[in-house]
Amino acid sequence: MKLIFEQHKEGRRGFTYEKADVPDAKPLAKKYCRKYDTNLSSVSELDVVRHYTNLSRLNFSVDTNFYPLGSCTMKYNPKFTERVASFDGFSQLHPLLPQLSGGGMLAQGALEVLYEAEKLLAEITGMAAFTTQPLAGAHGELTGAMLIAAYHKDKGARRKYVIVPDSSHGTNPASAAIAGYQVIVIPTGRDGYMDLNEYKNKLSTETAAVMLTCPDTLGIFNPHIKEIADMAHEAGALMYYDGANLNALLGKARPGDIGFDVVHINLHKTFATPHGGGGPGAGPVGVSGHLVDFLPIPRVIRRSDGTYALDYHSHKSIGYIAPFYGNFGVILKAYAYMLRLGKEGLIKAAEAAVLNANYCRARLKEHYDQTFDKACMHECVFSAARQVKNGVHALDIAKYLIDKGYHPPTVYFPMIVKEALMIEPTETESKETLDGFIDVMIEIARLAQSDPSAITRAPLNTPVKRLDETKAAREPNLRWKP
Amino acid sequence: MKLIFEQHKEGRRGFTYEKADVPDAKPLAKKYCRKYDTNLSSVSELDVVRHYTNLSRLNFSVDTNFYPLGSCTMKYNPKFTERVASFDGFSQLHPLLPQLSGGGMLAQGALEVLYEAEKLLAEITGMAAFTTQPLAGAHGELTGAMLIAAYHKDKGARRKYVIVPDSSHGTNPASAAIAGYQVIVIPTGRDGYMDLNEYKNKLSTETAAVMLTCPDTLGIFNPHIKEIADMAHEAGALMYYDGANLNALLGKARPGDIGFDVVHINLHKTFATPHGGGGPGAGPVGVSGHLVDFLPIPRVIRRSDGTYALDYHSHKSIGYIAPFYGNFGVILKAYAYMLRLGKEGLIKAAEAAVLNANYCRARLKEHYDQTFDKACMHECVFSAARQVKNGVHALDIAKYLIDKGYHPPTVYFPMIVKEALMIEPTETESKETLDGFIDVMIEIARLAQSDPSAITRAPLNTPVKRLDETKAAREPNLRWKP
Amino acid sequence: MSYIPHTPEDIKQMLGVIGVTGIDELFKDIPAGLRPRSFDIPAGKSEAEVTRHLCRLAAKNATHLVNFVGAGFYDHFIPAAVDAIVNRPEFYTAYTPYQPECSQGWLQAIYEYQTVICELTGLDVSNASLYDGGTALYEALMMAVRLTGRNKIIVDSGVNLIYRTMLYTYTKNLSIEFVEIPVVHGQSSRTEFGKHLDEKAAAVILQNPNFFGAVDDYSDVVEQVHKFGALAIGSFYPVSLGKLKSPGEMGFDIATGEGQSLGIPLSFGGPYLGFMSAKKELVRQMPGRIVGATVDSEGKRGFVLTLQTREQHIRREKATSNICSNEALCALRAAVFASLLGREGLKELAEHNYQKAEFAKEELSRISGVEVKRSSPTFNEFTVQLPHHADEVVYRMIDKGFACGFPLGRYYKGMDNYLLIAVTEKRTKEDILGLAGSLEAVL
Amino acid sequence: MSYIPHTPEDIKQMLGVIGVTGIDELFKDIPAGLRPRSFDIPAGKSEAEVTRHLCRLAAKNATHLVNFVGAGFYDHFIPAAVDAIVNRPEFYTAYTPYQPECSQGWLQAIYEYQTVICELTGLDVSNASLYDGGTALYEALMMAVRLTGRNKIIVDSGVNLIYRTMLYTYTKNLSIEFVEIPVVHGQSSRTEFGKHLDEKAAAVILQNPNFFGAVDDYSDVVEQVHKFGALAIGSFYPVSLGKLKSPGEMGFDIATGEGQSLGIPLSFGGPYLGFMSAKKELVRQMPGRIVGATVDSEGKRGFVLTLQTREQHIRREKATSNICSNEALCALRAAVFASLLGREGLKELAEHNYQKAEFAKEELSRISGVEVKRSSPTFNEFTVQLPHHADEVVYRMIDKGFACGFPLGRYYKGMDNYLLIAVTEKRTKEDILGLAGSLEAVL
Ligand SMILES: Cc1ncc(COP(=O)(O)O)c(C=O)c1O
Ligand SMILES: Cc1ncc(COP(=O)(O)O)c(C=O)c1O
Repeated sequence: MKLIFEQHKEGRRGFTYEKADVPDAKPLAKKYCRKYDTNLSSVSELDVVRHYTNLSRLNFSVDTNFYPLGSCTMKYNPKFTERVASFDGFSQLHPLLPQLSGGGMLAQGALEVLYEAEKLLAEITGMAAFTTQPLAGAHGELTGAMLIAAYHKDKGARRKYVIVPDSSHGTNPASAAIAGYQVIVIPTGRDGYMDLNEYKNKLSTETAAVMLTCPDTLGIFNPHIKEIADMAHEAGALMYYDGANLNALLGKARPGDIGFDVVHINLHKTFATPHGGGGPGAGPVGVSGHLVDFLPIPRVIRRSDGTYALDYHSHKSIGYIAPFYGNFGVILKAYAYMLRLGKEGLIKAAEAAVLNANYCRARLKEHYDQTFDKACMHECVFSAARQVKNGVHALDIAKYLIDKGYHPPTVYFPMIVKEALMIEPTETESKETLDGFIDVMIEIARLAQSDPSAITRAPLNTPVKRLDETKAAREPNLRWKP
Repeated sequence: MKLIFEQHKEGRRGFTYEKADVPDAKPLAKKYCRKYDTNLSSVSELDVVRHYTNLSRLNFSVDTNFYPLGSCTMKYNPKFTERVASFDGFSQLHPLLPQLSGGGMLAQGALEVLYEAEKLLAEITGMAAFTTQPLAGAHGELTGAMLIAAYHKDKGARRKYVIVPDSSHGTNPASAAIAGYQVIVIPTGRDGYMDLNEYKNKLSTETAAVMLTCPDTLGIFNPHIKEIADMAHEAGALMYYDGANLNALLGKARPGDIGFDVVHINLHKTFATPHGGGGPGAGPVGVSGHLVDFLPIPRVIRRSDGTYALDYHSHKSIGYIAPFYGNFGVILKAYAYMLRLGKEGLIKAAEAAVLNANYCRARLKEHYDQTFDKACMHECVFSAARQVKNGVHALDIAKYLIDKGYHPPTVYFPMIVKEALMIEPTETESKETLDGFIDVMIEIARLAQSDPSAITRAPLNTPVKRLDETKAAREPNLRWKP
Repeated sequence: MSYIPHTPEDIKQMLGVIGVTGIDELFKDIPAGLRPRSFDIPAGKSEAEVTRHLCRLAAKNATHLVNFVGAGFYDHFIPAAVDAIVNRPEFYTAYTPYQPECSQGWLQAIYEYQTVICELTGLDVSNASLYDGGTALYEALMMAVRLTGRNKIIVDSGVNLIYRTMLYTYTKNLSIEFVEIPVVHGQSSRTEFGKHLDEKAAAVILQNPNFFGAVDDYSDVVEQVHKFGALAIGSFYPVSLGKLKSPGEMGFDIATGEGQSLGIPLSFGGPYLGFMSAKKELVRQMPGRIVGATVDSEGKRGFVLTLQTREQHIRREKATSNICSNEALCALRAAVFASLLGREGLKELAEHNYQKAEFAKEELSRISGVEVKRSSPTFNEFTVQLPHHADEVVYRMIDKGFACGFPLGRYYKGMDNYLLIAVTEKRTKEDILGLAGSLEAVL
Repeated sequence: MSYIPHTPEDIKQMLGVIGVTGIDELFKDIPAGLRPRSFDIPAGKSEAEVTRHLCRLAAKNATHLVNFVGAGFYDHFIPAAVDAIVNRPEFYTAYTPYQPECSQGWLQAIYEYQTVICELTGLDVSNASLYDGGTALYEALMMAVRLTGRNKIIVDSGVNLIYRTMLYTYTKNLSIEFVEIPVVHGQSSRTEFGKHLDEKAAAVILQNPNFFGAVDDYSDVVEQVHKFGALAIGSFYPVSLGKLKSPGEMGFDIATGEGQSLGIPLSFGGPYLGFMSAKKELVRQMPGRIVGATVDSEGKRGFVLTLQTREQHIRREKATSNICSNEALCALRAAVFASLLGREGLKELAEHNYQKAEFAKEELSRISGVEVKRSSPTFNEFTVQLPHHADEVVYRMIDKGFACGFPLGRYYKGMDNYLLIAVTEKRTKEDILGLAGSLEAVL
């Protein structure tokens, strides 16, 4: 499709403002004004609407396609949460209102949402307190790493290392590193679990924290988890929980009970807020009692009279990590979702998610290699190693699935699995949908033997065929130019 | 695609109600209860959303395609009118509220919308007063016919006939007939205008009304219109104006000034309210002074103190033709549109609409036959007669256009044009869009000579190929059955 | 101008191609004498200004009242998914699906809607929608007149007065004779029917629940009607059909009604949805669009507008009706609403309405001076007799924040002290207790 | 449960295929000892109940105040078309476009967004978005540190205090030395800069307009910065760039800012949009996703995520940033907003903001006791000095229905009597006169 800029027509207008209803002011001195106008396109409202509406139709999405993208928990996003977030009382509220004298009482509804959402998340994870400020999962990780640093510093020790398993998500080591830590990577053992001996060897009084994902990124719940936590605590290190996979544990286990000290949650995964094609998400962080003082300010508190307020008095706080209270619109949707599902609903969600993943695993395991033949939790991870022998790579399988109207599983991650096919069906998909997807996966496995080119030539039904990524990186073309 | 009923799964739920919060009442006697449950499908919210979202993607629409469907004025529907109609203050208002004592003051905003919309329509058309009650164009026609009958009856004469030209839209004769009139059809002369002699011969003291569309359905403004009106009035007949084509005349001529006594307007055409895939529309009816007393009740009035109220006191009124005040949501959008465009905007709309139609006509006239070689107004009508010689019918042309992403022109109407291609581009489409469409139309004309089958084979890129309409009518299958 | 993309340059080029020197030339067919005598329209405003203005007007309409007014138009909860789907421009900015190959989404959706209506009413066929419940009833009447060749119509006065008035308005110039059957104790009187039913009758028209909220089983009446070769026509409240005996089960020939309760906002009176279903023998007399399933050239299932020879664009003055545009988008709302609820959801919805109304009856009957009429069972709406004029009570209750009901005196002589109260699933126990409390206070 | 489609029958069949007897078996890897000590969550509620509850909470937040509070977050009008487009589920229910063949809509939209940002800032390259204006500034700082190998950062105190605090928070454990340049008469002091600028400096961080609303031309400062081999980083208000000298024109190396003003609702603090653009030499140090144009196997233009070797999912601890999810949907809002306005609309918007703020200055300066600070030109926000503590004034003005501004004392010592007033295009003449009138009344 043409770019919106390629539809530019001099003199055409899409949106106009009423003539300013005030007398002309004396003009701003030239030196402060821009010399060159922008080259924003001049198009009509219809041009814009038709352009972006038709663009949208080139995307796969949860509302149009099954989307078993591993590690991303692409569950259905209930429509009513969108309606709720659009209420003027929420969407038009200025974040500084409660910071004005007398303004707090005019934002009680919004403050209650934040306070109650924090409470629910704390109970779901077994943590002492939460901050809703982190704006995404990775942002939560960084916040967590800073909380951990503040904790150790407060104890008078500046520990150097953060331990992560090699199966961890890229954001884990990255977050630890930019927080100022050196990262120690522990390999995954033959049994599919983090190598315990390696872990023991690397663990020391210089270890600030151990960052784990649980269930891990292979979809497996590590039975040694408590042991690992205890060892860390003995060494004076803290346990960090990457909550991206919390969906599997709702009501089944709580990071807090397991011994995690810091937790982040991806509301845009477990709590059904739409991912928005890349964001916005939200990555609230929960902590155990001994870290509460370090949480970012302001904190939302409930006064004895039942009103809500912002509290800035926390001299140990790490400070501001976001301008206000986090991605409020996202937190609001997650709050609505939690109220809607309630205790039973949340437990059922975990159960159905795990059921769906194991069903896929059971039906596909003869057809694809499993790195580790274990019952899985919310997702199952296969390898296309067998298919690769016939020249069919995970990426080829992905493209063939696209032709069939299914969004592919995650194929770039986890790195420790060669040719990974990471399938996370989520609980909102029906057996019928799973069967349709599985049947195509089996057909692919067969074709990989009988007629590999049928797979490697995919996709055929897409608006574009396979794209030249090397060219894109070698000769970066990152913007339209007039 | 599967029907939603074919996705039924016993025990699945899409929407649930909270358990009633009241004590159980004693059950309703069996004899009043239905014996057999419905077979409505049991599916999940995701099933429903994915189903209808994907269904929607099988449609062409203004927001996704150029839609030059003649006589339907498929102009762009500004998005802000949708936003406005969704305000709770309008969308959740019960129509009976102003009929409760004390309730009128709680619906002042809605009553003002109706009152002001009527006033604007009256000024735009040059009529004395309007009713917003008619729920579509044809409904306006019927209302008009009933007003005409009431008028003549009041004069003590029950006239028998309504005159319509053979180029008129099917709803015109149909509306006259069901209102109790016999329909006299006047042929179109060689010059493309209603045959004046025939008209004179048929016009009599038994003629209740003459129903005309202006510009007519060939997109032509009849220069004899005043003459026709004068003759009708001399015969004591009333002039009815079918306003479906008003878009061409905004600020250029007013039915009232021309001598029309009754007018209906299609808000879903000229006033940019979306057509909704078939409806809802709105067909407000305007009348000249001597017919005001017959308008349906209630009428919205403005009191001297500036407040608005409903007036039921009109003993001559024909009565109720709709339960309340018409399709309020549609009227509201049209009102917003009129306020937005204002005087200049409305005039420019007519000018650009006529400019676009004549541009299409000019670029296409060597390639397609014109029934009448005249400058057109808002739409231009061609005939595929020339292409038919090579076996390419208007319908084939339509299907080929679909393959190219263009909604076809109207091909079933007007009946007096064999193999009609009725093109109404509307003012909101750009020259670039018209050129794209015209180029395909020219390509078609060429292919019709060089390679007719390339056209007759179409469509190829559609979810279904040509459908068997005979089978549909011979063996009606009008509903899914369990 | 935001919605007109023409630049001066475009206009110049286009005029050149057309071969005229100015836009005015394109309007030369309009004689000078016919130019507007006046065109006094205010200047255009920006989107922001118009939005602000209409936001102010919206704020002048009450949204705070707890609503117990029904009288044929009900305040039900609309699932967010319904709005999300009808807001797809691929649905709402399309025209009537004349070209099936680029309209399969719409055609299938209407086919599904027709199925939903048939399932609710227990009848064989449905059309693609009519304007509203009143015009649907009128169209049914016309069908009966055409089918029987008779012109006497017997109408129960339990039918909504608005609809009865519409019937009279539409038929004023046709020689149709109406007989109105008085309602006795809020119920349609079988004996009165007996008196008037004869072989001159084209149809009998009933409503269930009737305007007073009374639920009836009209099987006996329908049987009589058929004896005389007339048609039984009814107007029904779709939500009630999740619980009440269906028109089909009672033997009705044609079932019509207002579909607003199926996911359509009250929106101050429209757009709404007229539905109609009938026995299959009557299909060729039905008004309006009808979608049918068929196959394409490759044998694949597809949908088309069918039986069009009934319609105005083909039959013109001989058409079964003049309807062209209908209420498709509202029909889509109904289809989506019904699909979301499904069989069980619809039953739950009906049951909740029944339960809450019964609870309200209990609470209100406790108030001295208030008499709840119990002569017949009801669904979610019922009649109460008050010690004074209902208008006054309604007036006082508005101050308390309640739209407490519809004063029957507006429609029925001698019922000035009667109030019609509707209780939908949206009303909470708290709402109902509030109603009772405030009512007690104002009496 | 509405969102879980599993019927008992489904579950039975699936467990059979898996080869277990019950769902609990699937959780057997979780040791008994690790089961929840408590899971005290209230029971679920229906959609209607939750909607009602949140509707009540929404009503507890003021929407009636006429808003003159800005302080970095502005109340601009959002065209309805923007909402219509971001509400397309094909946009908002998709994930990051990892698979380009089924994500071209998103990828092209982001490519267009990147172009919009480059056009606004006058710089060469942009990424696909960052969380917000503050984190964008922090990421820019980190780029400078990496690029220069230096660790001294000079920050003008005209930069929003929230952002400065965020910078300090994020870098607390990195050995970075900050120097804050005091603001003199609401303007950044060139002499102070001179004192601190040296070859140890990694970057200078400025904001335009600064927090007091003062508009500046930093070309001279940037020139100095470059002399010392440091980077010039700025935080900018995108709407102001329709009128003010662009970062590119002033020579900045990296321009960041909060994109909320580009069609994104205030929504109590988020989701917002962090934008970043830079000179092309810096692209490989940029954080976050970047979309690039390329061709497919048939030579057709297409779009992909590119230069991913910068990112965490490839480089892990060596990545330029840890960001993964960003604010794509808000970036789409910005792209659609900018496309609707176009070059002329953006200029109009900026001009209206300037004009209305100037008018407000005039009106307010008429009030005795109110002193409008005029030491430097402003865009749409300015500082006034009041006779008493601004908090009191703000408090009293709320009763009059105005959020009259932001009390500078909250962020700056010794400025208790100062108020920061923002006037956007949304404020009418009437609003502004109302502000002046009420202010006069409460003083
Ligand atoms: C295991 C894991 N951790 C962390 C993240 C980062 O979360 P976000 O994208 O919200 O920053 C992800 C996202 O895919 C993830 O899968
Ligand atoms: C010329 C003409 N008259 C009348 C009508 C009927 O209008 P409606 O479909 O709103 O009933 C139409 C609709 O296409 C029309 O084109």
